[in-house]
Amino acid sequence: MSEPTRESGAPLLRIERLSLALPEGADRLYAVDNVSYDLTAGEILCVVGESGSGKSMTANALMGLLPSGVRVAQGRALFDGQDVLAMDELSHRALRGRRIGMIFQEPMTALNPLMRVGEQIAEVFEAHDLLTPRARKERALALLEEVRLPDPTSALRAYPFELSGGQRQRVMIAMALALEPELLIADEPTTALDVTTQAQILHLVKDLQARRGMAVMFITHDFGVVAEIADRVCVMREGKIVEMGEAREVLDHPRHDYTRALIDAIPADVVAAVGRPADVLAAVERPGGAIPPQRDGTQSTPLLSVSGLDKVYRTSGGWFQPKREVVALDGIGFSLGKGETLGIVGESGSGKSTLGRCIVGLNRPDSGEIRLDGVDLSALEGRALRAHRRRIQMVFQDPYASLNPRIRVGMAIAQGPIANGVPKAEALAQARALLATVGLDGGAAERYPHEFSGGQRQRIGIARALALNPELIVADEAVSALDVSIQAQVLKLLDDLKRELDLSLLFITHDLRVAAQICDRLIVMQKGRIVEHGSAREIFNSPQHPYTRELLEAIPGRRDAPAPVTATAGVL
Amino acid sequence: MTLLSSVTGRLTAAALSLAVALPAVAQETPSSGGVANVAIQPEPPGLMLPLVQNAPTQRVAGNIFEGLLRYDADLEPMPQLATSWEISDDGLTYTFHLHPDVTWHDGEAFSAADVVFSADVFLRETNPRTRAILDHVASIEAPDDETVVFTLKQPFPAFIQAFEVGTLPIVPKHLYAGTDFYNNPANNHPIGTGPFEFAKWDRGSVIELDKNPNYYEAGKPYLDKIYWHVIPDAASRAAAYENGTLNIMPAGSVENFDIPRLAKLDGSCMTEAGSEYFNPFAMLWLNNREGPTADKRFRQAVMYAIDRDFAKNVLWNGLGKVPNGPFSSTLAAHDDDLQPYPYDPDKSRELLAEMGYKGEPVRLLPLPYGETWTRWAEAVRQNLEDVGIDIETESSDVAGWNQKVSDWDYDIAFTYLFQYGDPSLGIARTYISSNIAKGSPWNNVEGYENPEIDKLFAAAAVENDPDKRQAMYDQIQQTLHDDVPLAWIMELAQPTIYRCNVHDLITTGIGLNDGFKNAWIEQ
Amino acid sequence: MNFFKRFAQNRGALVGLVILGLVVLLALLAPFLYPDSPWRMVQRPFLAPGEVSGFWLGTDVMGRDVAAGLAHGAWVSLLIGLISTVVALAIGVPLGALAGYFGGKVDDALMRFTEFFQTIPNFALAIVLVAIMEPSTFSIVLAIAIVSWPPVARLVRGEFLSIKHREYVEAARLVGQTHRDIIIKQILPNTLSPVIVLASLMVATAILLESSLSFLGLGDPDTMSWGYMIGAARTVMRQAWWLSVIPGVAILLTVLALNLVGEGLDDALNPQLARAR
Amino acid sequence: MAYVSLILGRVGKAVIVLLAILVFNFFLIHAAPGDPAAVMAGEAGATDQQFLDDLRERFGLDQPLPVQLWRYMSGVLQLDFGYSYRQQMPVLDLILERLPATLLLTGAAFCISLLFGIIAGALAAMRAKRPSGSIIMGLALLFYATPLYWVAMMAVLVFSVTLDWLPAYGYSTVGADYTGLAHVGDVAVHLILPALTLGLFFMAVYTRMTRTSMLSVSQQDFVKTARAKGLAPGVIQRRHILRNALLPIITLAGLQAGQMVGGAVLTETVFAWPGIGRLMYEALMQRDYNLLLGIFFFCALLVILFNMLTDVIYRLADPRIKQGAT
Repeated sequence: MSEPTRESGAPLLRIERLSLALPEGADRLYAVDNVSYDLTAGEILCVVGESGSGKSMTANALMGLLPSGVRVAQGRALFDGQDVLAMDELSHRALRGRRIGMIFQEPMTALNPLMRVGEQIAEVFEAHDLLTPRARKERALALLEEVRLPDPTSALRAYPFELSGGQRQRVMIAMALALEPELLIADEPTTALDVTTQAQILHLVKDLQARRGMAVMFITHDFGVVAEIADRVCVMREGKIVEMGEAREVLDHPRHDYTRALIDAIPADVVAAVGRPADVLAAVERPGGAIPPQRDGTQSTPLLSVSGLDKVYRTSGGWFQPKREVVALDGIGFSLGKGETLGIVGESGSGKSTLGRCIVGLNRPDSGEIRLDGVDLSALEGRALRAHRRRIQMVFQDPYASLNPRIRVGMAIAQGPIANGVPKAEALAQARALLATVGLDGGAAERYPHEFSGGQRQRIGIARALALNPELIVADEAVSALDVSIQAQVLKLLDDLKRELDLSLLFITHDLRVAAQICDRLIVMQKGRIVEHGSAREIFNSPQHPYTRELLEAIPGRRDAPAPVTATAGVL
Repeated sequence: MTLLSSVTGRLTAAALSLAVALPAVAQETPSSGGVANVAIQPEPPGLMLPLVQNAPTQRVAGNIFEGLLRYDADLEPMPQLATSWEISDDGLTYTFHLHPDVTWHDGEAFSAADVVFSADVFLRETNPRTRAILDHVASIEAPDDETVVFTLKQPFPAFIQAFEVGTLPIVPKHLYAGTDFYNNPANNHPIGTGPFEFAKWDRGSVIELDKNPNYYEAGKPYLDKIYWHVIPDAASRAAAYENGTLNIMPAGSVENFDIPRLAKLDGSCMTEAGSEYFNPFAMLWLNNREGPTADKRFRQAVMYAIDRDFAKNVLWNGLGKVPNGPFSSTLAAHDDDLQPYPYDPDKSRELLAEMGYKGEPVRLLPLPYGETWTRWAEAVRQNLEDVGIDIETESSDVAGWNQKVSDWDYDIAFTYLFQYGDPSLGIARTYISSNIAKGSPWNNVEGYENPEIDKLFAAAAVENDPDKRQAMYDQIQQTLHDDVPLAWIMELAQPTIYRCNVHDLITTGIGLNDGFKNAWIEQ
Repeated sequence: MNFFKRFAQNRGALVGLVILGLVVLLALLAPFLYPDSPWRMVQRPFLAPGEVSGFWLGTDVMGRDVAAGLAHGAWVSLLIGLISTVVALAIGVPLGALAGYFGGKVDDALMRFTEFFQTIPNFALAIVLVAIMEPSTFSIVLAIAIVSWPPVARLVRGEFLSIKHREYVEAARLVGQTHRDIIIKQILPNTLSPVIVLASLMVATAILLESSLSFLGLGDPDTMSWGYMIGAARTVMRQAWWLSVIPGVAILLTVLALNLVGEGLDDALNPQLARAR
Repeated sequence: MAYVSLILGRVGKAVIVLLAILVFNFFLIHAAPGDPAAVMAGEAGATDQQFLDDLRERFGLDQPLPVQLWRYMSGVLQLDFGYSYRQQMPVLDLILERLPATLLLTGAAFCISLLFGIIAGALAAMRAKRPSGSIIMGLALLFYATPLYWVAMMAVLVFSVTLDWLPAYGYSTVGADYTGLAHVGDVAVHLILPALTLGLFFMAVYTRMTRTSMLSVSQQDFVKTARAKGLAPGVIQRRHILRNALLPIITLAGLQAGQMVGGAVLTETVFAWPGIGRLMYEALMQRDYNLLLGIFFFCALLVILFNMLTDVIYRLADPRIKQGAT
């Protein structure tokens, strides 16, 4: 165990001309192409990029976690002067956990489901032959306290599934910090979390880093997060570094177009962004698109009105396990006018998706009314229901799961009309036209979904929803799974289509920033109830409910809320 | 002894007679002690011989129960429970004098009352074969404790053949009189007078018999114990004999293909003796009622088509005998002059052409008694297909076979029947028209009706004059030979394989079923 | 395209495919190579392989040509394996699909039914069925199918349960496709790859099961199958080893090949796992 | 309290399945050609109508089928499984006499196959890319593909007849009358060949399954976590991968343990093991309806018990289920 001998000021980590080769047949040669950067002690470096940019690969290489098939083609990664990539397994293992800690994106799967939390933390000491079993336990408890887990004593004895996502991520952090490593690698540690939790975790990381003086390599796709914690930023795209520099510098004066696009996609000030998707897009696409007129939803005739909607999920328990009940909807009521966009915002478990599913008819509410043009849908059956159902269509969250991998895109779109009696040839022709409408060429109809990117698939999903000429589209987290730059494009498409076709839009999202860009009115949900309801502008400017305020404050990158003007405001 | 140990699978008739003469040749004095380990397959359903007539039951329980008589290789009566007997000149009265010092295994004394109870009450109720024989009997009486008198309705010369242990086992009256025979607790622990007592039965594994210390024949039995090993797989039985676990393998314990090999092992002996009384006779039921088999020419064609010598040599390792007609060659009434049907496929085809057989499918039902029988059915099928008969094999288990044969639902079916030492006991039943009835696989299943044959069998059975009787039997054999009511394919050999240090294992014509009272093991 | 490439990269799967191809070829060519009935007794019994020219695999207990039996047996064994698998799929796939798709009471009822068949020990049930229907190719195929469909139903049900909540299925529901169309067009094609893998293994199991039944004497007496050959040779194993070894090896190779192909299919159809191998 | 009612519900379902199995098999068996009376008459070598009628009356077979079913089922509901026609003993006695042998055989085979299968599978997974891993998988495939009875025959030939190391058949040495430890040893020696033969196939199954399962678990995120901690590969394999990989194997093993009991017919036949599988085959052949139904009942009961046991073990192994999470 050599004590760090590096002279002060020398970087803790130095990546030199690193290239990681992808296996044959991949879409490009290198996952990481000739990348160099430094990281000094006490510094937080954010590695930013969209999916496929290779941003996590370097970290994985450092930890010896490269997926099979990916290999180091050239370069070095000097940690404290030693090339980690050239190390033998034993010395590398001694480094992992001890001097370099790592936390991962998915707190749900990153912990062994069969081991108690305490054991998993103690394992870190065991791996490096430190402490007695008893002392390990004590340290584990101390660590859980340090990461501010509520009731650390019982958490020690808990299994991972008994903890929430945020709590698990805290456990992960405790584990990574157990041996006080000099370098902490955090690979998208907040992406899978709710905003409020994300804010807490970011705060925790920053706090711990400051107290311990570690170096942190923070990998993210979100410039909001960058703004929140980074000292320095390294922006990656397709395996290459496009821009690197001090965080404030990059945020304020991005030199590269790509960086700018990423930053622009995230409105630093949601209030300023309200109802301005076209503005947002201006940075990504060609400038254009009129500023939408301010509309007030209450003025239009209600297309959809919902009242007294209740829904409780009951699990019927096997033998030994009791029945469980989860209240998903509790007395929900609202209305949606023609041509209006209503946002439903809430964190996971708020019941927002259940609401959407009830409205399209995928779930049946326990009680309450859903009226479309005055007709109560929940009272309809069979043919009549089907006839009404086509008037409400849905755009789904996951662009990968929402298209049948074995059905050609054209057919996928034409299926609806065919099922409703349109002749096949006609339906297919119509599908081609719709593909053009959503910005894809007609040849796309003959291809299978896997040949398209996520954003393109989401366009196909929108085309499919449009095929039946619906009056209302329910978009359930329709852009959440997309990269930020793509998000903006899809949002714009939705907004344009809505206007062209005079559609109503029910936009369900967990992301206030997204909601801000497209919604006329907002509903904020928490635990199955509507806690706040009003025009987007009202809600962002003067949130009434504490929960809404909490949500708003948690938005990363929103500095010193509610003060609206910051340095970044200028670019918007 | 040494002669026998060199005997191979191809035992000839000469060797057979040597084997029978074995007790006379043996010079050594029997010594007591030793254990017999015998294969038994299938596991008997029960050991109460008078109730259960199954072959393995007879084999095991023949040591526990006894009949009044035994029979030598020429089927002449020998004393057992009866020390002597007289038959009146008119053939109507049979008087038996019983052994005076016999006790049951539970210590009770044996007496003539037990014999009367067994024959007149017990067996009449429970045993169909004995019941048929006892139909000839008008009365059974015990003038004193050591004498039993059977009075017949008319002369029935074959009656003296009916006193072996399997046909007329003596049951303890003191345990069974007045009870429900089938649910008597004694059934699970049978009490007899025989040389061995029931000791233990681990179902699925082994049946244990102990020496009867109070046996009335002084010094006998010699063996201390008999273990009957239940091993369902023939190859496993062979392996057990080879490694010395078993020392006696009754006929049927191993597949025929394995017999020569086992007989050739060091210290291994084989004998065909002991099958004289039962003399199993393999045949093909040919359904005389319908289909091509109803035509006599077709049935003859079958006889010509089947290569019986091939079956004997290949399937039965040369053991057994190709019969010349319906009577087994060991029977006194056998007509030696009858010429067997030769293997002559051309003649067979001729007959088929003559009758106008057009290739109608004919069903063949094999006997589900193991590999040899399956192979035999395959060979017969091939023989018949070679002459142009279209055969469909119908496979079935024992129950299905029974059902089909009993219900006459077959065209050609394999079977074998015991001869029981006399044509009137073992043969007439398959040819006389009064015996045509559904429900039994052992009667006139083929549906052969010939009034002349009916008359001849009836007359021969009660004919006291041997010459006249023989004349009738000759005529029967000739007629049946021409009519081919069924196809006689083989007189089966019953080879017993045993370690050569076991002596006097088989001393009667009933073979292993007669108990091991004389058997001893050279120490 | 990708699928074949991935399959071809798996050496084991290729070897399996080659063996399987040879067996199929043998089965197809049997009537031409050995036009005579394989039951015909053509030479002295118990000829060792190569002892007499023209009988390169020797003769059996009754002087029948082992090579002829092997060739005709290939046909029978493969056919029984294939047909019983097809029948089992025909029972299991619809049941599993309906149970998984409709869930609730339908699922409950169908799964009780499936459980019922799984509660009776397979081999015992197969024996009883064959014994009751009397051994014939038909009864053997049916019995094998009846005991082997429950895993199919369970697999398909599981796949349906997971796929029916996929968004594309829900999209199909929203556009008003009928249940039948959703089951057949949307979900079923996406369950096929695990079913195909399972089916390839089921063919192998069926061949083994048939041979076990034959061993117990419950084979079709009119067809020469490999199981029959082993069963018939069992009693003469000591005198003529080749009689049980040759068909034994034939079964082993075929089952082996089917398994290799199955694994290859599994790898090729589930590329995610394949990479780990 | 909720648990009690859940268990009761489960038991109730099991009882219904068991009764359904009895009814199903009742009709199945009666559909077979021939009846026990015919079989017994056939074996007697001589018979007449009176004999058959007597037998059928005694067995109650002269009654219409529904009456027979009613009588049988009402007996079963009072736990009376009737008399074996053929063996003239109560069915329950016969089965209970044979059951221990079967449980011993299948239990031993099960443990052997599970233990060695998992070890071999784990080794193969850890050496997935090395020749030794391929060899293990090759062997597993070989055992998987070899007919069981063929292995049994060869094993007897080699180890009993040729080498004379192990007894060829049976449950214990006949006539030895060992007691105490000697008896245990004797039975154990007899157990080796049949248990190995029976276990071999399942061992291959578990080997393959363990390997696949481990390879798929090794892709999961928490394995990355474990590596990031700096844990040694052996610890990761054992503590993290294997433990999680065993969960699906528990399910499979539970299913198969039940199946093994009734599936040991071939092994029991070749090795003359006095178990229930053989008894079943014999009862079937002899149309011993009551006995056969009784055996089916007990086999099904064992399957159900094993399934319940599996559930319990699964619950112990996987904390998520115990607490009602998914």
